[in-house]
Amino acid sequence: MWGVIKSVLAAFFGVQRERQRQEDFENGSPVAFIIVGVVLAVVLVVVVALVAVQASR
Amino acid sequence: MTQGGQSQHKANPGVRRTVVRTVAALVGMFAFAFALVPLYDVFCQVTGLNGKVNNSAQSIIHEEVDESRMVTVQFITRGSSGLPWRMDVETRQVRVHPGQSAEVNFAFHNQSVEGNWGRAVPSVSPSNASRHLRKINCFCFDEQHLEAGERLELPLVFQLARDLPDDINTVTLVYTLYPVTRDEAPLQARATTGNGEET
Amino acid sequence: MRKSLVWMTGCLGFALMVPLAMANAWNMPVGVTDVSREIHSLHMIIFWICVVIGVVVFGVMFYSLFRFRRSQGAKASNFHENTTVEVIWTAVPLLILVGMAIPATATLKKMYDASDAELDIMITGQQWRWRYEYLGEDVAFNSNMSTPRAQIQGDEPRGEHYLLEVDEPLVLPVNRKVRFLMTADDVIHSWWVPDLAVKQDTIPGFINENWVRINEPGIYRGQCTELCGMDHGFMPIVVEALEEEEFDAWLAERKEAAEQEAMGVDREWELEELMERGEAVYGSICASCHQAEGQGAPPAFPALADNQQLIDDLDWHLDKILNGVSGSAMPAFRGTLNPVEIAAVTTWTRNAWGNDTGDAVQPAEIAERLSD
Amino acid sequence: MAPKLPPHHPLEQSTSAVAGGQASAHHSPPRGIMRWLLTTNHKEIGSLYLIFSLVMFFIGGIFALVVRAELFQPGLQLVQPEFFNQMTTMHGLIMVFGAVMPAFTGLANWMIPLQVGAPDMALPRLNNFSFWLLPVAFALLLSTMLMPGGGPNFGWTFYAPLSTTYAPPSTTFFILSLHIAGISSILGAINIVATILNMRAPGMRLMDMPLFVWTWLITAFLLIAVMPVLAGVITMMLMDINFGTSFFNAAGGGDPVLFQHLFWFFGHPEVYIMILPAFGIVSAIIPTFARKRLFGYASMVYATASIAVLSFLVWAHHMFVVGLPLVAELFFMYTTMLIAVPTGVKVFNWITTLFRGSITFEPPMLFALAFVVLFTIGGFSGLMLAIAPADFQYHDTYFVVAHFHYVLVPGAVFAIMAGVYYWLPKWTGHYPNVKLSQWHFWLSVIGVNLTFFPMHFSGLAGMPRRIPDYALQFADFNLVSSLGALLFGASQLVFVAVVILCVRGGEKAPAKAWEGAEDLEWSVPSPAPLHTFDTPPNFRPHEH
Repeated sequence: MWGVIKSVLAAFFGVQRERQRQEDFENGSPVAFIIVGVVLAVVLVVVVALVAVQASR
Repeated sequence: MTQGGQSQHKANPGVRRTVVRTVAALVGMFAFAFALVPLYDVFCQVTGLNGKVNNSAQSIIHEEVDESRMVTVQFITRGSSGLPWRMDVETRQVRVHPGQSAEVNFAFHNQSVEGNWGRAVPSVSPSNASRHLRKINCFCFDEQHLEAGERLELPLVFQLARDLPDDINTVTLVYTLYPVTRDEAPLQARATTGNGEET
Repeated sequence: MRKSLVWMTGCLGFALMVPLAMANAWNMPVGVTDVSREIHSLHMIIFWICVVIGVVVFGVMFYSLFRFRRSQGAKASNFHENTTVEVIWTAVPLLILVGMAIPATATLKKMYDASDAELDIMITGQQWRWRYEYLGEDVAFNSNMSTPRAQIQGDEPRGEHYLLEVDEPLVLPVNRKVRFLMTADDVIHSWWVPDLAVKQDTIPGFINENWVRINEPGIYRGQCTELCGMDHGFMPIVVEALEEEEFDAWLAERKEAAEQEAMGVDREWELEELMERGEAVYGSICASCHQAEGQGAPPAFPALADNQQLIDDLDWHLDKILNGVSGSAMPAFRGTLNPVEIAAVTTWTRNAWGNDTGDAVQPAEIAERLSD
Repeated sequence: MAPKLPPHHPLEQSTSAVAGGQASAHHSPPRGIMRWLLTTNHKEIGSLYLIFSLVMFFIGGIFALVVRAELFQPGLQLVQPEFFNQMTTMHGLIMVFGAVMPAFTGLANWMIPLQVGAPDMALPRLNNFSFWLLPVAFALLLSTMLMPGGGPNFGWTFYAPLSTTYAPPSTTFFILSLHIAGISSILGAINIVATILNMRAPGMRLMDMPLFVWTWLITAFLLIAVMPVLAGVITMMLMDINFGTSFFNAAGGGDPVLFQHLFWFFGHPEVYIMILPAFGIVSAIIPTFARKRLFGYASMVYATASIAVLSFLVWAHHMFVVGLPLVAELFFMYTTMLIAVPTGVKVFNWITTLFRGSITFEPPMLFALAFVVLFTIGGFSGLMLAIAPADFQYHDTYFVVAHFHYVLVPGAVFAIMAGVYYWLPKWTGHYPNVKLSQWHFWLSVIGVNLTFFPMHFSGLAGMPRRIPDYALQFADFNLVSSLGALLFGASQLVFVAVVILCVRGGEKAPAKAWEGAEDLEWSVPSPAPLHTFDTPPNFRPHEH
């Protein structure tokens, strides 16, 4: 699970190692990646929104 | 050969599954586009985006009046094309404390020789004040009908919430009168002068 | 191939040199408000950041293109991954952007603080003019482009402020915080004066807010920046910033003039008088759609000349002028022209271009219709 | 068994003549026009898409030249404002929906089956249908200009209420044509997804796919996600115009700004739909001519996915001046700045691929290199536009016009041309004429920069978009832009000449037409026979 999260985080940055992505595409099911991706996207939205709310004060 | 190839792909259950899923996603997204309309309204009301005002009556909330602050509430009335009404407000602005409720009267006058339907559409500036403005009684909730030459005076009862952000010291409430096309009367010739003078 | 490279380098050099040679007329104006200065400096910071990144990135690129040509015997190496490098070139831009976001946020907060204004002005966009109302001062007027059509068509030499001149500029005081309330009657317009760094959409049915505090007296010009139909390119904005005392004097004068005009309502006007005034009103308000000769541009803009309904039915005619036509470019003029202007322009359209009705519509008659 | 399809009327008579030369070894009976109407072959449909988009590119280009000619000098000389607005609108609509998107779909049709080792697209008949919807849609769209009141004149973004309450009567037909074009791209996207996910050669995993296939897979998902939203928006417009609803009409309690939110919720991912496949093409060409593996293949895939996700979170940066609350402005400013990071990663990867390669400058490489440089310039101005306070000065000026034309013309269009030069040997069996290609390249590069670079300055100096006439201080910039546009437009005739000559003859190309090219398409003969990979190829997952 942690590996999936790390990979998706890496995707957000756009940096990934060859070895790691080999593993990603051999082990994890795509569903896990999609779910984690959506969740992390939501987390990103919330984080940015909180920063924006904080900054606008 | 083409046929052979085709039926071969058709038989591929994976293709069928992919197509079913993508079509489901499509239908979902199409519905989502329409769902965005009410979602946007909710979002606007929650965040005060765009100065959209809650169009239903709220109840007054009894909270302690903040005597230390004075906020100016301005009223502006505007007409629009197609509605021969005049809308006036009894006072251009009032000064209230947050938490205090106030009442302001608006006068409507149909200056034509026929009855029409109209609606006053409200907008608030600054937009983030809109969710701190509670309207307890407002003509803007309904469409109004005025007979030819009819006058009508309607109150707006409102309250500014105590949690109105500190940097807001002026709130502007603009009403734009729009015609409501219900049973459209045919355009007819009218008597020449003094139409609006039947009071 | 060597030639290609020289060419490519030349082009890149050109692309980089041009911004360096930027003169004032080529760049964003610094403007005359604190906010406009801040925006200008943000613009210059982000511009130089881009230039620096560009020089580095393109530098490496063109070095590679030059150095590793096969024609010069370059042999390809085989590396294709380096996580450290990749993390660095992800993190560094991220940090630069965070660094950029901080001042941008500060400026944006300033731009959004319209509180404690000393003067409120309502700006209304209308196809294709601006209307300014000094709230609480009983001063309001329309502002139309004053560049003659003959200049646009090329029949006359073009003036210095071609397309950027109006009949009545928005007059503002310096050193006072002025709040703008902005809306529109028909479609979305956008009010922009670069020197004031104010650009705000005006949206029918909704109001927007913006504000300005001008530091230097002067004349500042801008244009509508949201496509709003046929004459979108012809609704300029002119702001005249006056010293405070001059502004107060101007405002008092305008109030008095408005009163004078209101008194004119009560007297009987001659046909010629109405026609003269009406022609001027028509030229500034109506001619952009209904055309100088009243021929209109059907189907969007009906003809007025030889319009039988108009000729036969004064009441219908007045209804259209006073109340407009919902969902078309014809606005309601009941609130934006005064009774004298309405009477005059009605008289003009009923007697010009062969519409010889002989009607002289009196201002008093209009005032009576509009009285509460 | 001939596929049963409703008879369509061919709209481009000339098109079949151009492409008719290739792939003559077809053995099924229909000949002439019927053959092209009924074809289910991915290569033929790919050619149809490409020819269609080339025709649209010229029609849209002529509209652009009308605009540039009117703006050549101050004053109104050639057209009236009303017609000018129709020209800008039609130029935008045709270039976006008629030229760039179909061109990418055409390349996808041709190359994706070849690159994944599939015999055809997964749904060949659907493929035929989705192509033939396009000529119908655009014939309808163009015909609106002949209707009373003229065609669409409200900009390609068709903001309400200018496009609803105040629109010309033909708007209903405009909506219909956009619906048809939208259905066409949706069907195309479904087909591509189905092909990529199900028809790869045995042994080819997702992470073994060429980047063009990857970027198209992600693009197709974007299309499936946002085209229905566009369909929803225009359906709401249709209802506002014809059935008295008030989605976007303030008078009835609606909100014009809602239109912009919905439009850009579609519109921003749409921008990426038009650029992601370009990334894929460039990522194929640069390694080929640098004779070196693409640097950071995995990062490229991840960055593409990242851009696709972020593209849904930035839409309101097109709306910084509509009066969004401060928090919304900040949110969208931050997300927009974030999206610059994965985009930057891609540029860095391409450049590192070049580093210590063994570089040659064939025509596809020239276009790909110009893409990297000029797209990056477009990216820089995009970064500037992301700064919300500064955007108050940039918004809706020629600075924005310069920005998105840098991204779309030397961006998307150059990538398409690079792709065409790259794959022409595979399609026709001949190399394109090098001298003519170089002429085309240099004239295009000079033309593009002459046209769009001065627009940065006219925008900063204060010239708004979409105006038919301008103040005198903008005259010099506009003069240069107009001359550049003429040069760019004319130089595309050279492109047509190159393509026609290449179809007819030229230096013979072997199966592996470019020395450094590695992907599966180079394992079939040049020209590619009508039917390829009827038996799946032996795919050896070469180390990416």
